[in-house]
Amino acid sequence: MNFVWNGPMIAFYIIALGVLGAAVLMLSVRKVVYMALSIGGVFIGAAAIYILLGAEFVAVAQILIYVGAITILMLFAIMLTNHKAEEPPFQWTGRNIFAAVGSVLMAVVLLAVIRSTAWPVQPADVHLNAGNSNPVAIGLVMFKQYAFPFELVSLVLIVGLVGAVILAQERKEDE
Amino acid sequence: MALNSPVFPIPTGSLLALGALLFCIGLFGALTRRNLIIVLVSIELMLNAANINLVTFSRLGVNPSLAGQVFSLFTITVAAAEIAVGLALLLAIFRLRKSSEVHDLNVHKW
Amino acid sequence: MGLAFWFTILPLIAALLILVLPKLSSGVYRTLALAGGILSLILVLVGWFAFDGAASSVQLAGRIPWFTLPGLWHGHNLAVGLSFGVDGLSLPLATMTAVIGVLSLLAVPRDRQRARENYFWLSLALTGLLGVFTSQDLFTFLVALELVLFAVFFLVYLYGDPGHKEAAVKFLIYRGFSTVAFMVALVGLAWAAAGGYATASANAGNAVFTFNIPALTATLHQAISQWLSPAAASALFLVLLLGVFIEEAFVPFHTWLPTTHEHADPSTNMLIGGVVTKTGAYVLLRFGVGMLPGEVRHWGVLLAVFGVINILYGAFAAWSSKDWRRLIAYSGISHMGLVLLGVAALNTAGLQGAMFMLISSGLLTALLFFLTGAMKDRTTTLTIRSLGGLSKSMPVLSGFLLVAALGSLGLPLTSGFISEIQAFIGGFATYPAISFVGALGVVLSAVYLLYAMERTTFGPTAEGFLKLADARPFEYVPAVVLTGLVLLVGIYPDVIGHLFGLSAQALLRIGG
Amino acid sequence: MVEYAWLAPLLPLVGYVFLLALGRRAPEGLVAGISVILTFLSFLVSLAVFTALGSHPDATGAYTFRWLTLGTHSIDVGFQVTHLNALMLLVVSAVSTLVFLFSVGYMHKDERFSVFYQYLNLFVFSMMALVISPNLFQLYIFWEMVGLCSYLLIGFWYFKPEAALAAKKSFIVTRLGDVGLFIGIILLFLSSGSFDYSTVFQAATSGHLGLPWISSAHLTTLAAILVFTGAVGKSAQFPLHIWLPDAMEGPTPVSALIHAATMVAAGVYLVARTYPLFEASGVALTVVAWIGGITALLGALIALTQRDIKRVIAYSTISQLGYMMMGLGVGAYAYGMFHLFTHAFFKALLFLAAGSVIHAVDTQDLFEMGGLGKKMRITQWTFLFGALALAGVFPWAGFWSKDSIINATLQSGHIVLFWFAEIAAFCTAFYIFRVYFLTFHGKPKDEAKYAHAHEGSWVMTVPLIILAIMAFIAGFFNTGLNNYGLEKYLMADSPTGLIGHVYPDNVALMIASVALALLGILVAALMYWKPVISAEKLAQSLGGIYRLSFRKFYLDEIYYRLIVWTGKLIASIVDFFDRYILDAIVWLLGRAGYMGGVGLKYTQTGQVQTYSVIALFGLMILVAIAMFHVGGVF
Repeated sequence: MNFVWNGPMIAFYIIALGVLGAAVLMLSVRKVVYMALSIGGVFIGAAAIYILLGAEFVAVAQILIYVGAITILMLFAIMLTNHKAEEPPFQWTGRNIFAAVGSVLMAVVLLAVIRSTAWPVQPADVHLNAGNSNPVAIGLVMFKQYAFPFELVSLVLIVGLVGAVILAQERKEDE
Repeated sequence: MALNSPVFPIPTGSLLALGALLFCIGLFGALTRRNLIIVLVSIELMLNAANINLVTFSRLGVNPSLAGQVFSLFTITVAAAEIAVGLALLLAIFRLRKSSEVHDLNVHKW
Repeated sequence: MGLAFWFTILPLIAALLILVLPKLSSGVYRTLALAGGILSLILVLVGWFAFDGAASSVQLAGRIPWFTLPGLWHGHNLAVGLSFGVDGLSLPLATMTAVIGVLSLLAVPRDRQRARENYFWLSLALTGLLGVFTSQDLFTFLVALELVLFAVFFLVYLYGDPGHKEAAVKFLIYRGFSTVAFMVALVGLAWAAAGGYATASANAGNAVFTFNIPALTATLHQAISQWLSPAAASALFLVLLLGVFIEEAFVPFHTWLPTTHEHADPSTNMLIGGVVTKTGAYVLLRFGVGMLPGEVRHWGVLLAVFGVINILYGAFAAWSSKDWRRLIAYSGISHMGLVLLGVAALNTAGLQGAMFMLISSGLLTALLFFLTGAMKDRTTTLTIRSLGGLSKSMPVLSGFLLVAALGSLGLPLTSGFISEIQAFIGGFATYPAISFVGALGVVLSAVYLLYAMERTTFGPTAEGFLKLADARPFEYVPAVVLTGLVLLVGIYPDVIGHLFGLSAQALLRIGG
Repeated sequence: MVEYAWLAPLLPLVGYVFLLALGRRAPEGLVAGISVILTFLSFLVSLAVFTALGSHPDATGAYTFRWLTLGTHSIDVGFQVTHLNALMLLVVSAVSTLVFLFSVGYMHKDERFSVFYQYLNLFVFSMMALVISPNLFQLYIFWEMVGLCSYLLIGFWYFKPEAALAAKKSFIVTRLGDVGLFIGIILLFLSSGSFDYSTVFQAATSGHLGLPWISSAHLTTLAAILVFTGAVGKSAQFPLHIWLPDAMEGPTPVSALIHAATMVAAGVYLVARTYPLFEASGVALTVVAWIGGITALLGALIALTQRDIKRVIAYSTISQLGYMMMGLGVGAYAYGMFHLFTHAFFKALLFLAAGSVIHAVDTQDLFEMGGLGKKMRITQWTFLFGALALAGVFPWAGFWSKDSIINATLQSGHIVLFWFAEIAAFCTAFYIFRVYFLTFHGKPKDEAKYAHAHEGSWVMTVPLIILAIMAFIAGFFNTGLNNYGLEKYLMADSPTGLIGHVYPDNVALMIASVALALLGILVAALMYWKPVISAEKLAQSLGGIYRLSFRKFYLDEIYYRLIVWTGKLIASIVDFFDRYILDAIVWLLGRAGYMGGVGLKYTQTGQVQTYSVIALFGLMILVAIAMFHVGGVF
């Protein structure tokens, strides 16, 4: 495989390194709050990758929902629970060893499979959006082809919302 | 590679490898961290990894189409719902047990 | 839609009605269950007139398609249906089932706790049992078998004397194994008929994968002569036999039967002793003799020896039983040994005797359980040692008990004798020496039954038993009906004999 | 008339059904009236059949219809009247009628009076149906039915534990023999293809009884001995005689009818009915003769010392049945049946007379009676007639028939059996007169019982008188006076006009026999009437021999140890095996499953992450398998 060092390529590697770095950081810091913050980096990096891949709408949605909502939500949850909580130092217990071995094995297998597969090559100018801008194209697909799943997902959201409210509700002792 | 049609600059394999590594980091986190919030966060990491794959194949798959992107949007939505319910559960559990450690959630022990 | 379909399905409809109806008084459920059972019985009796007694084919058949599994064997689809029908072997057995089913519904006490479940499970068991005897489709057959298993499990689990829950679990586990064995063997047979175990050189091209029992029987005989390897046939037969042994409570897989009988409710016992313990022998006749006659012949000595072991073991164990219900259970095991001997003989007399024995043992066991149940209501115990002199306070029940005991020990003019002599005629024709030993069972049955009678109805009456009431009017119904049938079969055996004769010959002719 | 012979058994059956319908509380008069009248009608039918048949060697076909199809064979039921059957019909119906009449008085005020007559009617039906069976199958059916009636009637007083035990014992012991009969008729059916007498006999005599595993000659012997086993059980022959004395627990009329005159004679009838089979196998006939001879002697020896009046007569019955068997066994077919005929009357008489005594004094112990002759004149005289007939004193019935048998035994060359018979004859005379003297003569031993003793009403005395007359004249039916009519009548069943052998009268032997009988009576008189010889001293001086007789040769005890005890032992072993080995294995299997579950329980830590790690490794293993299966990844 011959690597062509062009702009998107360089950008991709930088972003990828950033994403992986943030992920590793998340697992290596001990204060819960920092972890929540570092995951924000991962989300943003992922959004950048989406932009590189021409999925602008997904990238924006990623930033809005993950970075804007979920990360903040987590911070709130941390505040509401034990905001001084610290992850105890990592110990090489049996389970953790197996978890590590398993994860590494998984990574090795996945990478090996990825490496050994001949991936299709696509030209640079594939017109996914059929002439429209990306959000419009997605909107058209979403409301025509995927109207029913879209409605179902909205149902899931409603149920999730109601469920979350009920679960988080303060209960009286005798109930 | 024919020069008259320039190929997409980022190789598929690299994108998938990023997803795979991210997934494995998330997996490791979900399996080893003791704080429930971090476990949830790790799961989000894994979902993100999956999303990267979806979007990659939407652009670089055998038949490029918007389906991958739409699907990743769905995933994001479901992930949002999931994190909402998960955190609500976390609150409820914390209130009950005064702890947000996975280790203490062992009511299903024999 | 054929009669057989309807009389099989009617109790199920009653059961479903009981299930979905709102909470009502137990009388309603009783009426519903009885209505289902009696309607079914009436249809069975109508079936006797609609049945052409001169033909040995499946009649009154009804089938509704259920589902189709596509392309299971060389592009052939496997069509599965709810398919019911009767032949000369099924019709008397179905009749007996319907009769005993209705009577055991009648025998449920009116003041039963959780009456709804009782009637529901009983009706379900009845449908299952009728289904076992009338199924013309392997799938339906296995479903019916499972239905029986679970319905009876719940009947034993919910009602009975202390210890009934453990007994129910034992029942479930044992019979569960037998059901699995049947499933393996029967699906294996269907597979074999389709050429599943074809040897390389043989031509199984025109074989079809079917679950239809008559079609399967016909194909299997072709298969055995042409492309089924003997080792595979033997293996299938042995698995089937294992299932039969467990299902039929043959020694040494019998211990579930006495335990279950000892703890279950009388109405449940009537059904178990009367019908549930006859399904295994039916499988042996229908699938063993019907589909693999060569294997029955090949393993005949084994079957005959086990038959005699059962006869003697059952008799000796009954002799040392301290409880009437255990005694009846072992006497049933002894009877079933005779069935095994008759089947092993593989001639008309033997098979006919085995079929008669199924009916006879069913009726007599049900009668015995009904009567001992009625006695237990009054005396609160069935320990043989603590009874005595019951003739004084309840002459009618004692009289019926005596008839039942005498029938059970094979007194002529009862159904027991006609079954016994035919099975022995068959046995002596093929295995004289083994049968000679088995004939000892004739004496032993007299020993243990008369011993129990002597201790129960004869002798001085204990103080507490003097004031007990005799049979109540509604108790006459089961007693009279069952005794009447026992005597009917004993006095005029050709009433079922010509059907059994044709079936036996049909089985043998196919067996060649 | 012969084609209406089915009426004879049908009438008692009608009586049975009628009484059953009337219920348990029907009035005594009605019950007894119906029963006696129907039985008497049955007797008239039998008499008509008997005379209509004449002594022609034909007109004895079977009337049958198909009962059950068995493959290519069919089992028929129906009836067949041969000369032998006709004679049996006559005996059964005559004795039944008299016993029915007698029972009206004997069972008076019993709370189950109606039930008693139900059972009796059922018995008479079964017995007659047995007698006129056209084949072995129907014979076996009614063979068991009479056994059932015997069981029911012995246990009639069910509240007495002895009666319950005796009923059970009688059924089981006879069933032991019945199994032999059962197997025998099955073998005959299998080898000849039919249950019909004629088919079987034809196959047996022509040597065509064939089964793959046995030759025709051996099969004939085997089947004949098996059939004879049934007869041994039913006719209380050694070694299965032990049930009959115990059967005396039943009401005395039952003893008279079933356990003296009719049912126990069924065994003799069976041997006679299947005589061609026995003749075809010489061995079987010898076995019959020896068993009969041994039984005759054994019964007589035991009867010498018994204290219970009914038991003495019961052993006497065993002994007399032994004579009949011996007669058949030595080839004297006609004499055996002749003795059956006479014995039915005088033994029924003895039992009924004994019943009359028991009814009067309410005890069965001989040594509590005495002097009853003064109060019960009719009973005394009729008993004396019966005793004389039994002892074989000229010209009472027993003399003619017993002497014919003894004569045949001697003439056919069975010297040992002859001496058995003679010794038994002497004992017979002694023991029956011992009973006679102890009961009717001497001083009353129990004043209270003596005081309320009285003669029964006419229903009891009339049967006694009729039977006494028969006990006197029955013997003349087969003497030179009527040209040996009975003999010729019976022989008419055979186309050759001869079954077995007949022998000319032997006057010297007759005189010797009568002398022997008179000697026995004399000894009895010297011991119990005019006590010249002390019975106690004699008993003491005989010591062991006396005890042996008194304790019935310890046969009951031996059987108990040998058979019952072994059976119970096996039963307990089976029970133990069932509970503590088979069920224990099952229990262990269950336990193993349970313990496995308990062990695996501890893997359930409640830690989701642990589960996930395990799941991950499971996934990795699957992936590994898949990768190695597909290959090409690394």
